[in-house]
Formats: sequence, structure tokens, C-alpha cells
Amino acid sequence: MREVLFAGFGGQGVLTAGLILSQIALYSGKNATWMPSYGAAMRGGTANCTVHYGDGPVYNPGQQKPDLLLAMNTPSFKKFSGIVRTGGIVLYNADMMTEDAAVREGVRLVPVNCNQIADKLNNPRGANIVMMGAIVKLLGDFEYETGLAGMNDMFRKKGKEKFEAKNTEAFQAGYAAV
Amino acid sequence: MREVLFAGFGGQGVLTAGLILSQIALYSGKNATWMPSYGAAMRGGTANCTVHYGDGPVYNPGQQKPDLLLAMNTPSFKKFSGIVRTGGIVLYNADMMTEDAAVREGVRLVPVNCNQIADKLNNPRGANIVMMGAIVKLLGDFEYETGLAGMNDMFRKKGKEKFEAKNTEAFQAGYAAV
Amino acid sequence: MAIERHVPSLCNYAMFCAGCGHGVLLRLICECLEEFGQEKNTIAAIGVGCSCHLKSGINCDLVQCPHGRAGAVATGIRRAEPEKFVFTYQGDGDAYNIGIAETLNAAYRNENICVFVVNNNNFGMTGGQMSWTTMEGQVTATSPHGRDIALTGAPIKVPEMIAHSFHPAYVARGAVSTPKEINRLKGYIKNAFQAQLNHEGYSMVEVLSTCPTNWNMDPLKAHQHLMENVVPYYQLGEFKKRGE
Amino acid sequence: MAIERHVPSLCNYAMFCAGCGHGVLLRLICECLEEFGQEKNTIAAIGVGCSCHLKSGINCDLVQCPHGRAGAVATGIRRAEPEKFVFTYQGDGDAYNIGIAETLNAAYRNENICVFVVNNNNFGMTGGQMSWTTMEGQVTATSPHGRDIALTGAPIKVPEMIAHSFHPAYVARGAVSTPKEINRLKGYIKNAFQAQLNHEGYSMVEVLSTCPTNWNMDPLKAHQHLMENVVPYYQLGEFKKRGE
Amino acid sequence: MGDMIKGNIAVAEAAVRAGIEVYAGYPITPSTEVMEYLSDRLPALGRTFIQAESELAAINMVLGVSACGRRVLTASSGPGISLKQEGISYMAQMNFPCVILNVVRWGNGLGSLDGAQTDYLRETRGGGNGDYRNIVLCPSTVQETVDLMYEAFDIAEKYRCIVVVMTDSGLGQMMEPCEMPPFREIKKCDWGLDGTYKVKRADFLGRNIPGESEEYIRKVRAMRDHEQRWETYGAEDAEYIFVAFGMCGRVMNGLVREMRAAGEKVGLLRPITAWPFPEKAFEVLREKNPQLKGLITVETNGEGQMVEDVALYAKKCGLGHLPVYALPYACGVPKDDVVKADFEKIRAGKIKEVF
Amino acid sequence: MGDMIKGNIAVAEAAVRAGIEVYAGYPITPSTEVMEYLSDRLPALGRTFIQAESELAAINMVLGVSACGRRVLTASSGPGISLKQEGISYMAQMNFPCVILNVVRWGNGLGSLDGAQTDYLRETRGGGNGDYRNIVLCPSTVQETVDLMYEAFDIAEKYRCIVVVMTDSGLGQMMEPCEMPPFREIKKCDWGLDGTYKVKRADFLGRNIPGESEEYIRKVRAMRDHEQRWETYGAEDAEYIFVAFGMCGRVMNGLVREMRAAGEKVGLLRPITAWPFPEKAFEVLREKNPQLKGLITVETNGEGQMVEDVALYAKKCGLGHLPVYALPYACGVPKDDVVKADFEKIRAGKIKEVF
Amino acid sequence: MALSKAYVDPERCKSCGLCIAYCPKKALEMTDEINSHGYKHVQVLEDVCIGCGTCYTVCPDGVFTITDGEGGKIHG
Amino acid sequence: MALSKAYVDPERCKSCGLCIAYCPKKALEMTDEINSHGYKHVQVLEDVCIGCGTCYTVCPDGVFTITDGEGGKIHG
Ligand SMILES: Cc1ncc(C[n+]2csc(CCOP(=O)(O)OP(=O)(O)O)c2C)c(N)n1
Ligand SMILES: Cc1ncc(C[n+]2csc(CCOP(=O)(O)OP(=O)(O)O)c2C)c(N)n1
Ligand code: SF4
Ligand code: SF4
Ligand code: SF4
Ligand code: SF4
Repeated sequence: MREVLFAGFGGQGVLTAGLILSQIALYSGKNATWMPSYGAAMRGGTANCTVHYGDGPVYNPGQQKPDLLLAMNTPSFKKFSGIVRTGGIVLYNADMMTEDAAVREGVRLVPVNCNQIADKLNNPRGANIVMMGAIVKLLGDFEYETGLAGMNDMFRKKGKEKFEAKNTEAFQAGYAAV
Repeated sequence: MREVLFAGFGGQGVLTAGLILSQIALYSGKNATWMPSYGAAMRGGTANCTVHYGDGPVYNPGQQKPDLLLAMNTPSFKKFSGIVRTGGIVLYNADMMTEDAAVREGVRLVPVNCNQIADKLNNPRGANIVMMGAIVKLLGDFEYETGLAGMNDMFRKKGKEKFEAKNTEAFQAGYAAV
Repeated sequence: MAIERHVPSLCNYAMFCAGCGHGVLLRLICECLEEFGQEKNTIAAIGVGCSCHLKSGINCDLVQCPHGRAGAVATGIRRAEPEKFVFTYQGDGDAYNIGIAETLNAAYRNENICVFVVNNNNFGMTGGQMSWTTMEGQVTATSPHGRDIALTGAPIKVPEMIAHSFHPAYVARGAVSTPKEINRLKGYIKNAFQAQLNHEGYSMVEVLSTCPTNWNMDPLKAHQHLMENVVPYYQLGEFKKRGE
Repeated sequence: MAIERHVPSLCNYAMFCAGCGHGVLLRLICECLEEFGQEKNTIAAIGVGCSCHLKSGINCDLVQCPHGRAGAVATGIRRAEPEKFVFTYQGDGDAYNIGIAETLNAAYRNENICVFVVNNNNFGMTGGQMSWTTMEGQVTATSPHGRDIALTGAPIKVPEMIAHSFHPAYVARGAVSTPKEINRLKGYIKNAFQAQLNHEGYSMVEVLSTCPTNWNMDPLKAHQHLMENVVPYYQLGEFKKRGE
Repeated sequence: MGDMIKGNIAVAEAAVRAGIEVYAGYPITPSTEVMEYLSDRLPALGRTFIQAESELAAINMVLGVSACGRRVLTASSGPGISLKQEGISYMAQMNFPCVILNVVRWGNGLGSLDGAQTDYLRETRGGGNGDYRNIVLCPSTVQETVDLMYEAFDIAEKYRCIVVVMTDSGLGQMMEPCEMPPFREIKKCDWGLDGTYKVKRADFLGRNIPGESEEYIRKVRAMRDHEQRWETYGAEDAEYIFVAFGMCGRVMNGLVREMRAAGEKVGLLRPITAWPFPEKAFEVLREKNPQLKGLITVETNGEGQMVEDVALYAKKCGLGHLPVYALPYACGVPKDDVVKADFEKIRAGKIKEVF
Repeated sequence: MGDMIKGNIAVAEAAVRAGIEVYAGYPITPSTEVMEYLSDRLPALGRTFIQAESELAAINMVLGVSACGRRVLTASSGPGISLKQEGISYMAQMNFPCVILNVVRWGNGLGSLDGAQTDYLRETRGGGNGDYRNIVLCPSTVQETVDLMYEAFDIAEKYRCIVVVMTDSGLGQMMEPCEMPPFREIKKCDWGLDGTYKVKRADFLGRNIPGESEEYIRKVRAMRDHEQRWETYGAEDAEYIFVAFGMCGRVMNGLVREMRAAGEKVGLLRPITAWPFPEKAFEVLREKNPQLKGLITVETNGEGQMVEDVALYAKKCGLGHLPVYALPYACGVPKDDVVKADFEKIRAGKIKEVF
Repeated sequence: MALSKAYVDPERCKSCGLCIAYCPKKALEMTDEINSHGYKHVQVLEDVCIGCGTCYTVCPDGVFTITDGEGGKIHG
Repeated sequence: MALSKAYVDPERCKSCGLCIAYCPKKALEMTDEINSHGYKHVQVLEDVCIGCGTCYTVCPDGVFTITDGEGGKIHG
């Protein structure tokens, strides 16, 4: 059973990123849950979500000890890097890091300049997709092709296939970046 | 401990009659409770109340087995005469009785033409007071003077002493009628 | 030739107090149900108050609504049964005090229902407390020294409000008083019926009525008070005509 | 000489979305509190909605009211503390949908309070559902094909309703858009303050505002939409002038 | 001994003497006399009476007054109390004290005007959203109604909680002799809002919910520890103890005396607080009364509501083995005869225990 | 296995398939997606979506629709459900069925958006006036939410009662794979008002209240006898049984499996109906499991609410001697680790029983 | 066809007196008989009544029928 | 006395751009610096700013102070 935590400002696409991972898991025949968490209000503040996936049923869909944390900004990094399990990974958005990234021993730190990468691809809103590529690679549970296909399958079901080429590009770049 | 049930149409003064009895009891140093009962609505329908008095505290203020029932009209007579305790009294308004008054054995029936009496005294709204006189006599717990004084004391406290002469007349007539 | 008149069989003996205007309105509504052939096609939503007496007072389908919520209940009925004749029957306390939100919102949505409100200047059923329609200076159980409008606001005119602020099909105010006014009121009620049957939308007829018991007046005196003191403030007539 | 301008210290960084009009209104109110010397004499009753952000947004006494009930809560405060400055701060959903009864009734009683309602044509806080102020045809989360006023009723105009149906001290509608409109709005707010401080009674200032997030527009585009499409329907100005 | 006075009038006057500055309410039988009386009484004293447009508005006016640290009362019944639930839950959350008088009338929905105890579970568990608890005082005579109403404001302010005084049509409409307490001095609570922003607010975002919850529960526990009230009679040697509150409590008070006088081994536990339920009474029973065979509630509702608490706290206090019976009488005032006959049925095994 | 779908959307679609003709509601997080979805979906099917002016209006619209014998849903949360209590009580009294979805959010008053189980006592005891009871279904997965919502209407119509489907922010907002049931044929209940006055009314005055009460309680008993639902796991040999519903139920389902795999003698009782509480499960325990040492509820609220029912029905079923513990976690989803550690504390006597 | 007249259902009458007050012909008067609800009821003076229906219109309790006699029965 | 200018509190700015749009002198521009809330913030072109207060008026987040410099600090 895997647990991945996605965190950032509202608008950085962290909820979608989590959903993509859960869909990849489903696509590859696993079970998955996706659970968001808001602040005191629907508007304002930060957003995060937790994805669990694995072969059996997911009993506890909540935030426990993530195997991987995606931190899209400094507050998220600060808030959550401490709960990542020993042996886990903190993937963070190096473009949004305003402080030194440091975590306790036994946790692997992976910086990715996802905004820069996305900007370079002329896809400034694709920073979260870049990170998806990185996550699939870091987790090692899915083949590159499965990850990509699972993601594209999801957007297709939502009737958003027109973004497929751009998404593929971003995913690929992220996969390559770690 | 005594229980008296006062019943009639709204407007016939049965609630006031009950209150007078409770005040007479208090006036003579006893304890008393007065409890009304309405139908499904505040307006419309009939009204009745139960008075208990005695020397100790009144624990159960509800309708149980009245020692005396005052029935100011036919429906009240029909509805309540059956619950009067054996050995008890049913005092009824003979002017409003449209059917034969009959009760089970062991209950004493006392008719009083209270409306006629009140009309004769030029006090058409005093039929209930007429009945108070009768009740005090029938119950035998209070002297005539105590009953009268207790009643007048109550109206005086309500600032209605101007009716004292008329009330006294009606009370007296009722006392004499049984 | 003399006019034949029978109380409609929809209309039962009602437990209103002697001389109360509710009974006349009830009969007028039953007459209209008969005249428009809706006796077997009607669902009423009744308020809490003396309106409760309609449970025994009228032989048609009806729902006892929570106090003030007939506007919402009737909306539910209307949406569930688009082809039935749906009306509410409420007191002023029900429709204008506790139920003002539901009353206004049904009008706002222009629900295709008829709303009949008996305005008797007080809460009758509960023993004559002040209502938002209580006249300035009127003594009630909760305005023991007469209604002081500087503290409570002035008697509310909901039909005018609805006619001016929303887009209802028909809004009028009649009175249960003289035979002439009762006949005129019947005309308003007919208009309200017609509006609904033509799917024109929301109609409200407010009915000024006496409450002899709580006004502490004999029925005729109450009629006089109504005409002399209440009608001048609560103007009778149509505030929104059909098709206007 | 240039104008010195400081954000009042009563006014905190507020968690409204980027470009949202709430922040401007908040500042204007704080400026008036300062100008009228009421910083240490004020109790606010805030609605549920983006108004909740006033909890951190304003350094004055305030009460978080149940959704829609600020009119009643403010009445309680007013009666308990006759000499304090009391205002409500509510969204249109709060004041006009769920809270219409309490809003109207405070006006009806002519409570000596100021009521500020941010009309941003939707329920902002909960993610942009239709409100009674949503424009005809406007797409929202609960009017996915555009608001159909034949089903829902037309956008509601509460200030007009209050001005015409009751006897309030002051009623106006302003807008948070161009600097000119913002300055005019400040004038309305000042009038509302003055009305209360003079014990003239109830005042309401409705404030048309953008909600860039839920309108799905950038802040400037939202300003343009407001001026071009909203203001023509929701006429700006004073509906009840003071002393009229 | 005071003069005859109606329960509703007496309790209203008690609130006046306890120092309410504002009453806000909406009429509903059988509570209406309270507001009718106060509509005259409060203005005469220079205080404030508000007839609200609804119970919903009334409780929110109460909320506003309470926020300013002033004593305030509302009264209602049946559906009217249901409409106050959101406001009650808000006040509980914000620690705004007030006193609510529920003159219980029978039933669901519109119900009837009969007195009853059909709101017990709602009043003790809270009918609004959340975890909050109100202190529920259950007088059984007019005098006790007055005394508890008078004290209710002190309790409410002590914990900054809501105190519900729960009577019923019977206690509200009946008259009996009663004496009134003296007038209390009126004063504003020092935490009350006064416009100076002396009490700073926490941030709206970034709340600590588990912390808030814990803090609230601490208060609940303090109330539970310190506010239990009850009366017992014959509890030391009874084989069966009747548990009854309010109107049923007074009826059973008399009946237990009568039965004991006739040699029956029965006793009475009369809860005065329905919440916190007087569990301490059971501890006493466990210590003192080894011959106890069963607990019997007498209630005016459909199938017993308080019986849940009796079973729960009996279990909690080591009396989990005792059968707990209910004698529910839908509404009104139980009749002595009927209760006695039903007690015989319990003894004969014809009425089974509920828990 | 279906596709990923959000709990709120899935449950809304399930209601559509179960044949609702009308939805009436007012937005409130975390339930709002239900109405957002239906605002599009219902009109597309020629059915009716009404955005009400308030929750109060919404429940009364529901009442009107239900009176006509048509399937109708409303959904809300927190204070919104509190505002519906009067209408709920009326519907119960008039035997008007409907389904109410409560996507529980934490807390009293405004509360927070966190998922929680703070409404258990209110939902099971009724927050409106009176004696009524609603059937309360507590799913613990998105699939179960769908299945129970689909069935809820049949149950509601069977008894002409209200069925509350109680989820929480977590179950409403989370996504997981789920399959949808088929569309049901729409039909009007034959008792529904149709304008013909085929069902005559009783007289308004002259009601028989004890009779009405008795009739209603008969229905309550039938529901209690026939509608208990639960799931157990490892109940035959467990020394400690965790009792948990909804989100906590699924968490404990996994954790009990994990602990048993590690050799711990623990078991699970997951109530699916919170009311009627599955007391029959305790009868089974009493018969089958002599080594039981204690019952432990896991709940997301301040100090345990369901723990009252667990103690009550344990007593009722002859398990009154068992200690009943609560592990309350204010809100959210309990963490496996924390529950395990707290269980150790129970075993070590550091956490005392509640009842 | 007989001339229409007002007919009374005495059980419904509540003695409010409105019909008497509005009757244009003074064709109504109160009796001393008490009905089962406790009210005295009105009666029609058949010779005076012109069947105009005014009493029908104002009566709040549906006491009157105006007919040529087949549906009603005259009380007095 | 020095001429008044607009001063910026960069932590409050949410990049909404309204001040830039309404500034009559085009004295404002967006920087690339990100504040701790994740927003880029504006800066004042001191030489161009005439201290008219328009930005103060339209800014929803209280970013501006218009003063002669003693209360604020110019960013850019
Ligand atoms: C929620 C609720 N609040 C209060 C009541 C009590 N109540 C019943 S009728 C009524 C007022 C009735 O007045 P109105 O609507 O004017 O009708 P009328 O009796 O005068 O015809 C009130 C306050 C109630 N039943 N429900
Ligand atoms: C009783 C209740 N119902 C619903 C909600 C959910 N809710 C919170 S804010 C809101 C609407 C806010 O809209 P509006 O008043 O227009 O303010 P805005 O956020 O747009 O400023 C709703 C429906 C609630 N908190 N309480
Ligand atoms: S109380 Fe008034 S309104 Fe009600 S029936 Fe009597 S007279 Fe009519
Ligand atoms: S949601 Fe809309 S109203 Fe609320 S803060 Fe954001 S922009 Fe402003
Ligand atoms: S109007 Fe009707 S109720 Fe009144 S006296 Fe005449 S017949 Fe009787
Ligand atoms: S108006 Fe204010 S928040 Fe918006 S960009 Fe300008 S300074 Fe920043």
C-alpha cells in the first residue's frame, strides 16, 4: 500500500495531481483512494490531498505517513515534510522554495524546478504535470508508459484530450528531471 | 385531599370557578393546585380545570377521581360524570342540560338552574358564582363565611372589588339552592 | 327570480369563533373550487393558526404545514403535481411574521399557486398577540399599552410589497365585512383561481377579517371597526391585475 | 498638496481572493470607523460567507452570526448596548437568500443599525452557486446552463424593496469598481454611519462587488463586467435619503 | 406561603428578578403567557421586550444580547424550540450563556397542547449540530420552577453555557402557591463585548480543531462533575426505585410516600438536572442499598426516553445487572391508580424491562 | 470495478437512479457538490431541481413533494441540518417519507469543514421536538454510500419514515472506484395526495393523543425489529471489540485485520444502521464469545457519542458487565498508529472505560 | 316554481347576529333555543324573507341555504 | 515637506493588477518577486508617482500608503 501527499497553494493543481496518480493506479489494476483537505473555508488558504493505492482495498484513506510528499511551495514543505515516513521522499518545487530545504535524516529530498520546466515548454499551468512525471519515476510502481497512458486516459474521459500532447511533454520532462 | 373538576364551554367561567375554589382553600390555610386543560387549540372547544386542596402538599395536580364534578353543560356532563369517585357529587347546570341527567349508583346528582338564578339576580354572567356557592355548601369543607371571604378576597386582589356585592348575592343564592 | 344558494359540500362546519371572518372565506374558496370544477383536483397547504380548523372545515386534500412554511410546502406540491390546483390558506402571523421568507420567496419564484392570507390584525389561535398587521395603538396580549410603532415598525403591507417588488400574476386585498365587500372579495378569489388555471403564476389575496374574540368586540362592532379603522390603512383593491 | 492615505490600523490583511471587492469595502468601513471615532465603540455582526474573513480582517468587536441572521443578532446587540456603533457585514446570499426574513425585519423595525451587504451575484465562499442576485443567464455552479429567471425569479432588489415598503433612515447602493465609484460608495457609507450616530434608524448600503474567482474572470475584466452588465440592472444611488 | 400563581407567570417573574435585561421570543402555546407577562413587565422596569418575527430570529437576538454579556431569556415549546437549534449550537460554540425555557408540549411536528416529556432526549443530547451540551433543569413544582429559573442565570454564566429550564404544559399552566425571590442587581458580564475590542479574536483560518474540541469537552466534564442535582426518597431500603422528573417527579413523590406508608419497599429518584444526569445518585444506591431489584422510570412520552440515561448510568455505576423498566404515559399527568397497577405488572413479570 | 468518483457525486447519482423526482436544498460545504451535480442532472432527465432560499424552506418543499407520494431528497451539513429539525419532526408525525443526506462536518455552530461524527446523538435521537425516530444509515465507503442511498428510498417508503444517510466530509469529498446501480422505474406512492381527497382526515379537535402516540411507537418498534444492520469481523474470538461506523468503521476494518494478522485478539463491529442500533449483534456476541473483555468505540468527536448506545445495548443484551471504552478523535480520519497506541493504553489501564 | 327563501341549519348557528344585522328585510330573529354546541340560533320569518341571499353571504358558519324549499326546511 | 508618494507593503499584494490598471500615471508595475503567500507584488516607480491615491483607493488588500515617506518605504 502506498501513500502520497500532494500539497501547495490553491491553483497550483495539487488536487488534480493527486487525482492523476489515483487514476494511474486504477488504470494499472490497483485500488486507490483520493482524499482532499481544505482549510476552514472553501476559498482562501492552501490545499492538499492524499492518495493511497495498492492491491487490496484501501481501508484508511487519510493522511498518515506518506511515502512521498509533493510540496509545491514553502509552507507545504514546512508543514508536511516532517510526517513523511523514514525512507520516504520529499519532492519539492524548487522554484517556489524561499528557504533552505532541509529534512531529517532517512528522507530523500528531490528538488525539481517544475515552474521553469513548464514555462520552457510554453505550458506555465503544467507544473503539476511535470511533477507527475517525476512522481511516477520516483515511486517506481508504474512503467513510464502506464503512467502516461493512465494520465491521458483520465483527461480523455473528462473530454480534455486536446491537451494530450502538452501534457505528455510535461510528464516526460518531469520523468526525465529526476 | 379533595379533588374538584370544573367543566363547560369556554366563556362559562369554569376556569375562574376553579380558581375561586383554590383561593378559598388557600384563604383557609390549606394547600391547593389548579390545573386547566384545553383542547387541541387555544380557541374553540370546551374548557375544564381540576382543583386539588388539602392540608399537606398536593403531589398529583391532575385529573383522577373527582370528589365533585361541576358540569356546566351537557357535553361536560356526558364526558366527565363517569370518572367521579363513588360517593362523589355531580353538580350540574340544569339550564343547559338537553338530555336526561343520569349517573351510576353511588354518585349524588345535584341540579342547579344557575343561569336562571343568575338572570334573576340581574347578573347573567354570574352563573359560575352561583355554582361556587353550591359547591362550598356541597363539599362541606369551608364555612359559608370563609368561602365568601376567600372568593371576595381573590377578586379584591385582582382589583375587581366593585363586583363584590353582585358576587356575594350570587354566591349566597347558590349556597341556598342546594 | 330569487338566487339559489347552497353551501358547497366541500365546506364543513368549522370550529371558528362566533362571527369570525374565516368562515366566510372558507365558504368562498369552496364555492370557487366548485365553480371551477376543482373539488377533486385540489391540494391545499394550510398554515398554523385558526387555519388549522380547515382540517375539519374543508373536504379536500390538504397538508398541515409547519407554521409559516406554506409557501415552501406549496412549492413542493406544485413541483410534484404540476396539474393540480394548489392553494395556501394562512393567517397573517403565519404568512407575514414567521413565514415572511417563504411567502416572499414563493412570490419571487412566481410559483403557480394561490395564496390566501387572513389578516385579522393579530395572532388569533394563540390568544390575540400582536402581529405585524396589528394596527398602531391596538392593544393586544403582547402590546398591552397599544402597539408602539416606533419600537415595532408600522403594520406591514405584504401584498403591496409583492406587487411592487416581484412579478406575480395577481395580487389583491379584499375584506370579509359587508355583503358588498364579500362579493367583491369573491371576484378577487376568482381571479386568483383563473390565474393559476391559466398558468399565469403566483397570486395572493389578502383578506381583512374580524377576530371578534380577540378584538373583544361583538361581531357587528368588529365589522364596523374593520371598515372604519382597518380598511383606511389597508386599502382594498387589486395591486397587480392579471395580464398587466 | 498630495493626499496622505494610510490603511486604518483596524484593518488587517484579509484572506479574500486576489482582486475581490470585499477588501475595498472592508477598508472603507474601517476608514469611517476611524473618521467617526468609533474604533473603540463598535460591535459588528458578520454573516457567513467571505464575510467570515472579517474575523481576521478587522480589529474590532464582532460576533459571528449564524448564516443569514445578522439582522436579528445586530438587533440583540443594539438593544443590549444602545450606545455602541453596530453594523452588519453580510454577503447577498446571507442577507437576501437565507436571511431575507431577518434582514427585512430589522429594516421593518427600523433598528438603529447599519447594514452592509456585498452583492457579488453569487455565493462566493461555497464556490460560486447561484444567489438571488445572480444575473439572468449567468452560469454558476447551480445554474449550469445560465440562470433561468422563469424558474427561479429575477435578480432581487432588496434595497429598493426596503426603501419603498418600510420606513428606514437611509438606503443606497454603491459599487466597488472604478476609483470614482469607490469614492461615491464611501459617501454612502458615511451617510449610513451618520444616520446611526444621529439615532435616525436603519440604514442599508448594498455594495456591488466583483468575485473574480467564481466569475472566472481576471480582476479587471470583472470590474468591466460589473460596470457594463451588473450596474445597468442594479442601479446605483440612494433609494432613501436621510431626512426624506 | 405565597399566593396562587400560574407557573408561566411565576417563572417569568423569577427571570425578571434574576436580572434579565432582554426577553426575545415568539408566541406558542403553552409558553405564551411568559412573553405576554414580560411584554408589560420588562418595559415597566425600563428593560427590553422584543417580540421577534420568529423563534429563529428570537434565538439570534438572544445571541446578540448574550454576546454583550447581558442576561437574556427566551421561552418556547414544541416546534418553536426546534427552530432554535442552530442558534443554540452557535451559542454553545461561542460560549454565550443564556437561559431557554422549554414549556414542553406533546409530540412530533405540530404536536398538541398537552403537557409531556417528549423532548428529553433532544434537550439532553442537543438537537443542533455538534458535540455541545446544555444544562437541563427540571423543576416539578411552581416554586421549584421559580427557584431554578432564578439560579439558572448564575449557572449559565459560571460555565458560559446554555441552561434549559424544562417544564411542560402542566407546570406552565397550573397554579399553586409560590414565593418570589428578591431582585438581583443587574450587571454586565466582564467578558461581554463592549466595543473596545479588549478580547482579541483567534484567526479564522488556521484553527486548531482538536484543540477547540478538547477545550469544549473540558467544560462539559466540569459541568458533569459539579452540576448534578437530584432528590431521593426512601432510596436506602427500596426494592424498586422509581425515577421520574418534572410533573412525573412530583406525582411519584406523592405516590412513593403513599406506597411506603402502605408498607411497600419503593423509593424515588427525582433528577433535577436531566443533563448532567445525576449519576452520583446511583453511586449512593450501589453503596447503600443491596436489596435493590429494579429501576422504573415514569415518563409522559411514547416509550420512555430518560430510561436510556437510567440504564446508562446504572451500568456506569456498577448497577449494570439491575433491570431498568419504563412506564411511559403518553402525555398529561399520570394517574396514581394507573401507575400503581402498572407497578404490579412489573412485579408480576408482565411488563418487561427495557434495558 | 467502477471509475474513480467523488462520494458526493456518486451518492447524488445513486439517488437519481433510485428515482428521485425532486431535489430541494441549499448549498453548504461539504455537501454542495450533491446539489451542484443535481442542478444539471435532474433537469436533463426532465425532473425537478429546486435551489431553495434556505434549508428551512428546502425541508418544507421536501415535505410538500413527499405529501404527494413522490421520491425526494435533500442534502446538507452542520447548521443546515439543524435548520431542518422542525420540518423533520413534522414529516415524522405525518408519516411523510424522504431521504436526507447529512454530510457531517465538525462541530457546534458554524463548525469547520472537517469530517467528523459529531452529529451521532442528534441523528439517532432526533433534534426536533417529540418522540420520533429516523432510520440512520452509515456507509463507510463510496460504494456503500451509493448502495445505501439507493435502498434508502425503499426503506423510507416501507415505513413511511425519514431515512438519514449519514456520511461526512471525508466520505463526501474522497474519490474511490464505485459502480452504479441500474435506474429504477419512477412511481408515485399510492397513499400520496392526488387532489381527489381519497384519504379522509381525522378531526382536528378531539384527537386521541395516547392513541396517536401508541400507533407511532408501534412503527418505531417495527423499524427497530427489522432494520438493524451491521458488519462484524473476528467477533467470535476477540477479547476486545472495536465498534466504529462510517469513516472510522472503514479505518478500523483495516486496522483490525492488520492487528489480527499480527496475532492480536481483536474484532470489529461496524454498525451500518446507527438507528436502529444493531443490538442483535450483541446478542450474537453474548452467545458466541465468552472471552470478551471490553468494547471500544472509535469515533471522530469530542468524547464519544455512539459509546452511549454501545453501553446501552451491551447492558440490554446481558453484557452489562463489560467495560465500554471510547477512543474519540475530534475530526478527520483516525490514524492507524494513534489508534493502536491508544488501544495499548486501554489494555494497560491508562484509559478508563466511559461506561 | 315556489319563491326562494332562506333556510337555516340551526346546528351550525353561533348566534353571532351578523345575518340579522345585514338582512335588508329584517326577516331574521334570534330564538331562545340552544343547539347542541350551546348556541342560540336564528330563525327566518318566512313571510318577510325575499330570498336575497344576504344572510347566506355574510354568515360565517354556512347556516343558510337559499332555495325554493326542496333542499331546506324552515325553522322557527 | 517632501512630496507624497505611494508606498507598498509587498506582503499584502496579491498581484490582482487593479492598481496598475487604474493608475493615471502608469507609475506601477509588477515585479517577479514572490511574497511569502506565493504572490508576485507590485512596485511603485517613484519618479512617476504623483501620490494621487488612486492605487490606495482601488487596492482590495490595503497594500498602499500615501505619505511623504516617513510612514512607508518604497519597494522596487
Ligand atoms: C414554530 C411555531 N411557532 C409558534 C407556533 C404557535 N402558533 C400557532 S398559531 C400562531 C399564530 C397564528 O396567528 P395567525 O397566523 O395570524 O392566524 P390566526 O390564528 O389569527 O388566524 C402561533 C404563533 C407554532 N405552532 N409553531
Ligand atoms: C445554515 C447554513 N447554510 C449554509 C451554509 C453554507 N454557506 C456558507 S457561506 C454561504 C453563502 C455565502 O454567499 P454570500 O452570502 O453571497 O457571501 P460571499 O461568500 O459571496 O461573500 C453558504 C451557503 C452555512 N454556513 N450555514
Ligand atoms: S380566534 Fe379569532 S380568528 Fe380565530 S376563529 Fe376566533 S374569531 Fe376567528
Ligand atoms: S470567493 Fe469571491 S467573494 Fe469570496 S473572496 Fe473570493 S473573490 Fe471575493
Ligand atoms: S350569521 Fe350565521 S352564525 Fe351568525 S347568527 Fe346568523 S346564522 Fe348564526
Ligand atoms: S491592487 Fe493591491 S493587491 Fe492588487 S496588484 Fe495592486 S497592490 Fe497588489
